[in-house]
Amino acid sequence: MQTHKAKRVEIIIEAPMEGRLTTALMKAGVTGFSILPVLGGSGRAGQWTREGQVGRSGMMAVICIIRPERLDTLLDAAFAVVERHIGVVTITDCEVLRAERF
Amino acid sequence: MQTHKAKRVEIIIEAPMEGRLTTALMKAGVTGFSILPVLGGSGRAGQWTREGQVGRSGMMAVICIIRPERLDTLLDAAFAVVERHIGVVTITDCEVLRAERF
Amino acid sequence: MQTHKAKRVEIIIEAPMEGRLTTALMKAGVTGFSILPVLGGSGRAGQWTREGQVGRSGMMAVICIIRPERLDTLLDAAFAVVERHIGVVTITDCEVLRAERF
Amino acid sequence: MQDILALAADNVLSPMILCFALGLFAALARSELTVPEAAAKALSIYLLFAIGFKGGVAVADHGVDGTLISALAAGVVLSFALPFVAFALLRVMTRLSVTDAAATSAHYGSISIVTFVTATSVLSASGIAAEGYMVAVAAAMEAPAIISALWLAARFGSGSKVDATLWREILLNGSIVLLVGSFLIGLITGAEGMARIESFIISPFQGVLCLFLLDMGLVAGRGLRGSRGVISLGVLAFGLLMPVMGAASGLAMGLLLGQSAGGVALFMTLAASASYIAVPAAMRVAMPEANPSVYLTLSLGITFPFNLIVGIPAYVAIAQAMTGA
Amino acid sequence: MQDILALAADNVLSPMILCFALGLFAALARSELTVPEAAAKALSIYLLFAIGFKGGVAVADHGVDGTLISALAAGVVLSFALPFVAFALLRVMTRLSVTDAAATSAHYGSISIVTFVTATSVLSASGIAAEGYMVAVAAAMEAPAIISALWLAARFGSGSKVDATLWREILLNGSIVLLVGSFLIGLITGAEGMARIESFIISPFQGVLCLFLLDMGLVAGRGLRGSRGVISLGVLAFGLLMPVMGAASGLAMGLLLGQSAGGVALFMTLAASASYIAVPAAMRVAMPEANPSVYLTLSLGITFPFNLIVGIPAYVAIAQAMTGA
Amino acid sequence: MQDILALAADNVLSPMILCFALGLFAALARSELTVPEAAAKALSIYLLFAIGFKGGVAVADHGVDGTLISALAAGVVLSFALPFVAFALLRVMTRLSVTDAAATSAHYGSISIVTFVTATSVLSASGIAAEGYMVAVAAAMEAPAIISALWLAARFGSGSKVDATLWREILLNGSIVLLVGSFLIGLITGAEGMARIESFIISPFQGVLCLFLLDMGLVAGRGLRGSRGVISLGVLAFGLLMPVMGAASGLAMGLLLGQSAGGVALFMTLAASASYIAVPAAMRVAMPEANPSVYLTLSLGITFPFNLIVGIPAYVAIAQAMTGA
Ligand SMILES: Nc1ncnc2c1ncn2[C@@H]1O[C@H](COP(=O)(O)O)[C@@H](O)[C@H]1O
Ligand SMILES: Nc1ncnc2c1ncn2[C@@H]1O[C@H](COP(=O)(O)O)[C@@H](O)[C@H]1O
Ligand SMILES: Nc1ncnc2c1ncn2[C@@H]1O[C@H](COP(=O)(O)O)[C@@H](O)[C@H]1O
Ligand code: NA
Ligand code: NA
Ligand code: NA
Repeated sequence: MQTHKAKRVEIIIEAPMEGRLTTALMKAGVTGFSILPVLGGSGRAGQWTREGQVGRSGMMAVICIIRPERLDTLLDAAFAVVERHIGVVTITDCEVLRAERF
Repeated sequence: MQTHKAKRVEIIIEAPMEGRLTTALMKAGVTGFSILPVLGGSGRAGQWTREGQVGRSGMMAVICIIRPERLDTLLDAAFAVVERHIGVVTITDCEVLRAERF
Repeated sequence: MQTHKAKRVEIIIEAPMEGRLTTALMKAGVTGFSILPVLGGSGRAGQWTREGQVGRSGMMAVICIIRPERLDTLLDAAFAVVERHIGVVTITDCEVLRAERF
Repeated sequence: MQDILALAADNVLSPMILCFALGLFAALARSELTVPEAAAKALSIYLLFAIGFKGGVAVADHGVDGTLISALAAGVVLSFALPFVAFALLRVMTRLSVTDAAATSAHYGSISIVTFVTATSVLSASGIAAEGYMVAVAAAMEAPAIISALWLAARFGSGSKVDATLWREILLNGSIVLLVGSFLIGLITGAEGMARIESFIISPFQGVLCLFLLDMGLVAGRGLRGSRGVISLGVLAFGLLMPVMGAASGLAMGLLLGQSAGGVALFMTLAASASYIAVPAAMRVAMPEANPSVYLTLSLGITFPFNLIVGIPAYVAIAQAMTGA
Repeated sequence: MQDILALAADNVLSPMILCFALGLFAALARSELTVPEAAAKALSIYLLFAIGFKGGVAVADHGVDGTLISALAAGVVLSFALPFVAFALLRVMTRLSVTDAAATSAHYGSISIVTFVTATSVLSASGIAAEGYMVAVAAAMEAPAIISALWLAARFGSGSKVDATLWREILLNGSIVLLVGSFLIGLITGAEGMARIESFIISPFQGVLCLFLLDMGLVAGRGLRGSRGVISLGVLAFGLLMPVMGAASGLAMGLLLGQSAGGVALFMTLAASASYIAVPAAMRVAMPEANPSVYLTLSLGITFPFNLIVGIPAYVAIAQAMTGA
Repeated sequence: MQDILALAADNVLSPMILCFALGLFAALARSELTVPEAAAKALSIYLLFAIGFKGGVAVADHGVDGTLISALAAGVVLSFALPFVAFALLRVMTRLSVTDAAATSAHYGSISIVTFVTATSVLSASGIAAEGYMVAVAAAMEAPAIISALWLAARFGSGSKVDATLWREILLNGSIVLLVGSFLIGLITGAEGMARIESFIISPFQGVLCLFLLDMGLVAGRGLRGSRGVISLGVLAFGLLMPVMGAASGLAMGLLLGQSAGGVALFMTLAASASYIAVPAAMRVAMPEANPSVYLTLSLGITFPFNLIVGIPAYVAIAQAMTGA
């Protein structure tokens, strides 16, 4: 089946920053993403679980599939938001079906 | 540690189609997959969150780890289901432990 | 934007084993990971959904982004835990922003 | 007329409607107030179970009178027929595509169980009795409209595939099974069963409905915010006219069947209301090309609030006037 | 005998059991009706808290009579002993492997708190009092069976590793902590505490139990659908015979302790019931090679419905007959 | 003094506080007992709705007396002022950075609605009336403290960015909207509205509060376990001293306003309590460099239990003594 090269960007970010991140992405013209819940984790700031969170804020994972040539726009937009905040940004090479959608 | 080449296929699809997709996968002999919840997202049809959904249907992410040689079977089966529907299909190269399980 | 090579390890494991896995990871010095919920899936032991689970235990996905040179330590620690248990371990090449965090 | 206005005013100032308004306001003001998905679903399970059970107990108490079967039949006929009315209106009043119009018409033939629940609560607050079997009629009206809509879509152009799985999903959807199941449980256990769980399903009912309508307001408001541009003036007008047409057909049916004032009001409410759970899910599978924003905004953002605030009190007053109660 | 049948018929036609049946039906008919995970867990927290608290208040009211300690001891002994019975029966009646048989036996030595809760609700509906401390006995019976099962597995071949973490998880599992904790809170705050939260934990109790059993029916039904092929005739027979054996041992214990009719019935219920929450989780960790379909289908798909529908009314009637109440 | 101790003892042995203690114990003992996130949020929606509605109905009943506006103003002033006290104390008593001290001070100027709810439940259990509008004061006190903290942070060094979005998030945060909204609904529907949903919002209230405090205990305990090393002796002392300072200011304000014993007690409670929902979320956005462990452990792990167990009964007794009630 015909596939096309793309990038998969996964941004793990604090829940209170999610709206700001997606707004920044939309402003940068990145209109395709999906948001997955994160139940817990560990990082330099220690271990946490959603159950042990006040207000159960926690973190979210935002996944964007994007054409390779648009990656830098996306990373710039994302970086401006996460810069001062905790969070992880990873980029993976991938293939997609139906490239016209991206 | 000994690892083996495999493909990671991630299919983001509307919740009402999930059962049809997994049935199609099983019929095509793809018996290994995991389903993750998606809380919200954005695409050509605009932005959505599960909280703003009636019946809270939303979308799901189906992840299949599969041997490279079985990829096409999987994609054909998946494509037949998602064809007329919204959704995203991505394929990533990966390595797995315990290849005998796939 | 400046990125750095890393590995993305995804471990899908039974919920009752989650605490043991993360403890083992921490002991092996892997202090960065995120845990995502899994709603259902299928494998050699058949199909399941969280809704049809007693006690709704189900499975979890643990995601670790790690420097390539630390991968083997991680896999050894993870393997010791999942060895006798069901579960899937996949490794993907990726790039990260802010490498000093890993 | 004055009575209708008084009742309407009374209804609008009830805690339920104000909770709905609060939810609408919060969503439109972009407050992050949310009712968790699981909690909203739990509330709806409670409401469906309570309303079904009460209906069953009422039928067990008063016996099944002759109108039960004919009411069920009447409900099915209405559900089949209303999509044709809706489709015709949509094609005339709006520029929606055949697919969008057909998908929307299915929603208006089917029913909104929350609108129904709110109507029963308004009736019981006013001390007006209604036939207990109306919950069975509600269940019977959920699905037939879908068949009409699929036929319309096929007839006027756009394809659609409906497999056996979809039929099972529609006919055994959660709310039908729960409504009919709890109705039967109420019918079987009768007054004795009621005595055991009365303090669970009667006393807190209206309070639970308040919180549920708060959530409905939030969802409807978020939907409206996301749908700017989708709703033209014609579409808006349809969303207000169609429930009136539905209510009129319901009124005719209820009077024809010789129902009580409460029964007639509920028939009007069912016919006037539009589905926003079962039918949208079915449409996503059967007619994926139809735009969900259109039919969701119409049924949930326009017709649902209209029925809640203006419709129900009017239907109750009209039903009372027409049955001479 | 006639009394037993009458009571059984009464029980089967209670809203609780019919709700369970509705859930079973919906799951077997593949309806998508579901109770959200969080809601089901919230319901179970409510039930555990209410039952524990009530037990504590009852003990505070009536004072602790001499049988409390001996009842706890008796429960622990039963929980240790029953896995040996279960293991022997399984090896004789079925072709299950040693591991599967050992894992299953742990479930039958342990208890199902929902079965216990349903029995208390049947008792209170029949106006039969029971010793309040039986909730403490229930908590005490959760864990010992696991030790027996691990010993059986080790003795007859299959290895298994149990670390300190697992012991903490078992002994401090959510339901034990909540049950014992709320029992103590009831004991400390007594009638005064009860007065403050009575309308929360007494009146809605049976209604909440209905919705919870609806969910149990759904889960049990989905489990049964997924387990075709796992359950042979021998396994099925074990699932029906074992609760009878358990109930008999419970009866003996209860009579030996000189308990009231209600207490004896609850002892029978505990011994007859099989765990499906705490023990399965422990087995996934300690004996991962054992097949969960086997023990879950048995305890939840066969023994749980058996106890609910046939068992409990029989145990109550037998306990009444044997204590001369 | 003796009265205070007696009341305190009574309060400590109430089911609510014991539930909190049970949660704390379970978390510290690393039991896996958890209340699902959705259930906890649903409980908090219930509590906020009930308390707001009751307040509104009380104001509708008794009329708005002159103190309403002045009480709101007093609350806003307190919320603005207390962060300065807190910041000064923190800089003197601890080695926290400017950023951490400023972020923490915002929490202490703001309020904890659960502490407030618990205080109202203690008052109503003791039959002490309070001004219904205090829920509006509670809502008004949530946000101003954030402004003071941001000013402090900017003034003493660490930058922070606050955009319009953040202000909207703070002012329209879920609990403010729900509290004010349900207050208004109670005000509008009055006694009639109360009659319709009384059995939902009055009778089960204390029981729901029990389960909610159980969860608060679990969350506070898990937070404490994860914060070893963060809390120095100075920080701990601050967490106990600051609520006393807050309560003293609240006392002064309440007396100045000429409020009833209940109103004064609630003013003390509000001023003594520290936010752990709205303010932390705002701080993560505005001052991401501040360490959340510090302010969460302080407000939730130290000050919240202190207020619950020691504070509230003392505030009630002092308010009674000082108002001569
Ligand atoms: N290496 C990693 N892999 C996956 N997730 C991570 C990693 N590091 C941090 N995280 C996630 O990001 C959160 C904050 O990380 P940190 O800023 O390092 O405290 C953690 O709690 C995890 O959920
Ligand atoms: N580029 C993308 N990356 C990640 N998720 C996407 C992307 N595009 C679409 N999605 C997801 O698929 C849903 C439907 O997309 P669409 O069909 O484009 O409206 C969106 O709401 C997202 O959840
Ligand atoms: N190939 C696969 N791809 C993704 N997830 C899998 C795969 N195989 C197994 N899983 C997940 O792991 C669980 C246990 O697998 P198994 O041990 O094969 O029964 C399944 O229920 C799935 O959730
Ligand atoms: Na209709
Ligand atoms: Na047992
Ligand atoms: Na304060």
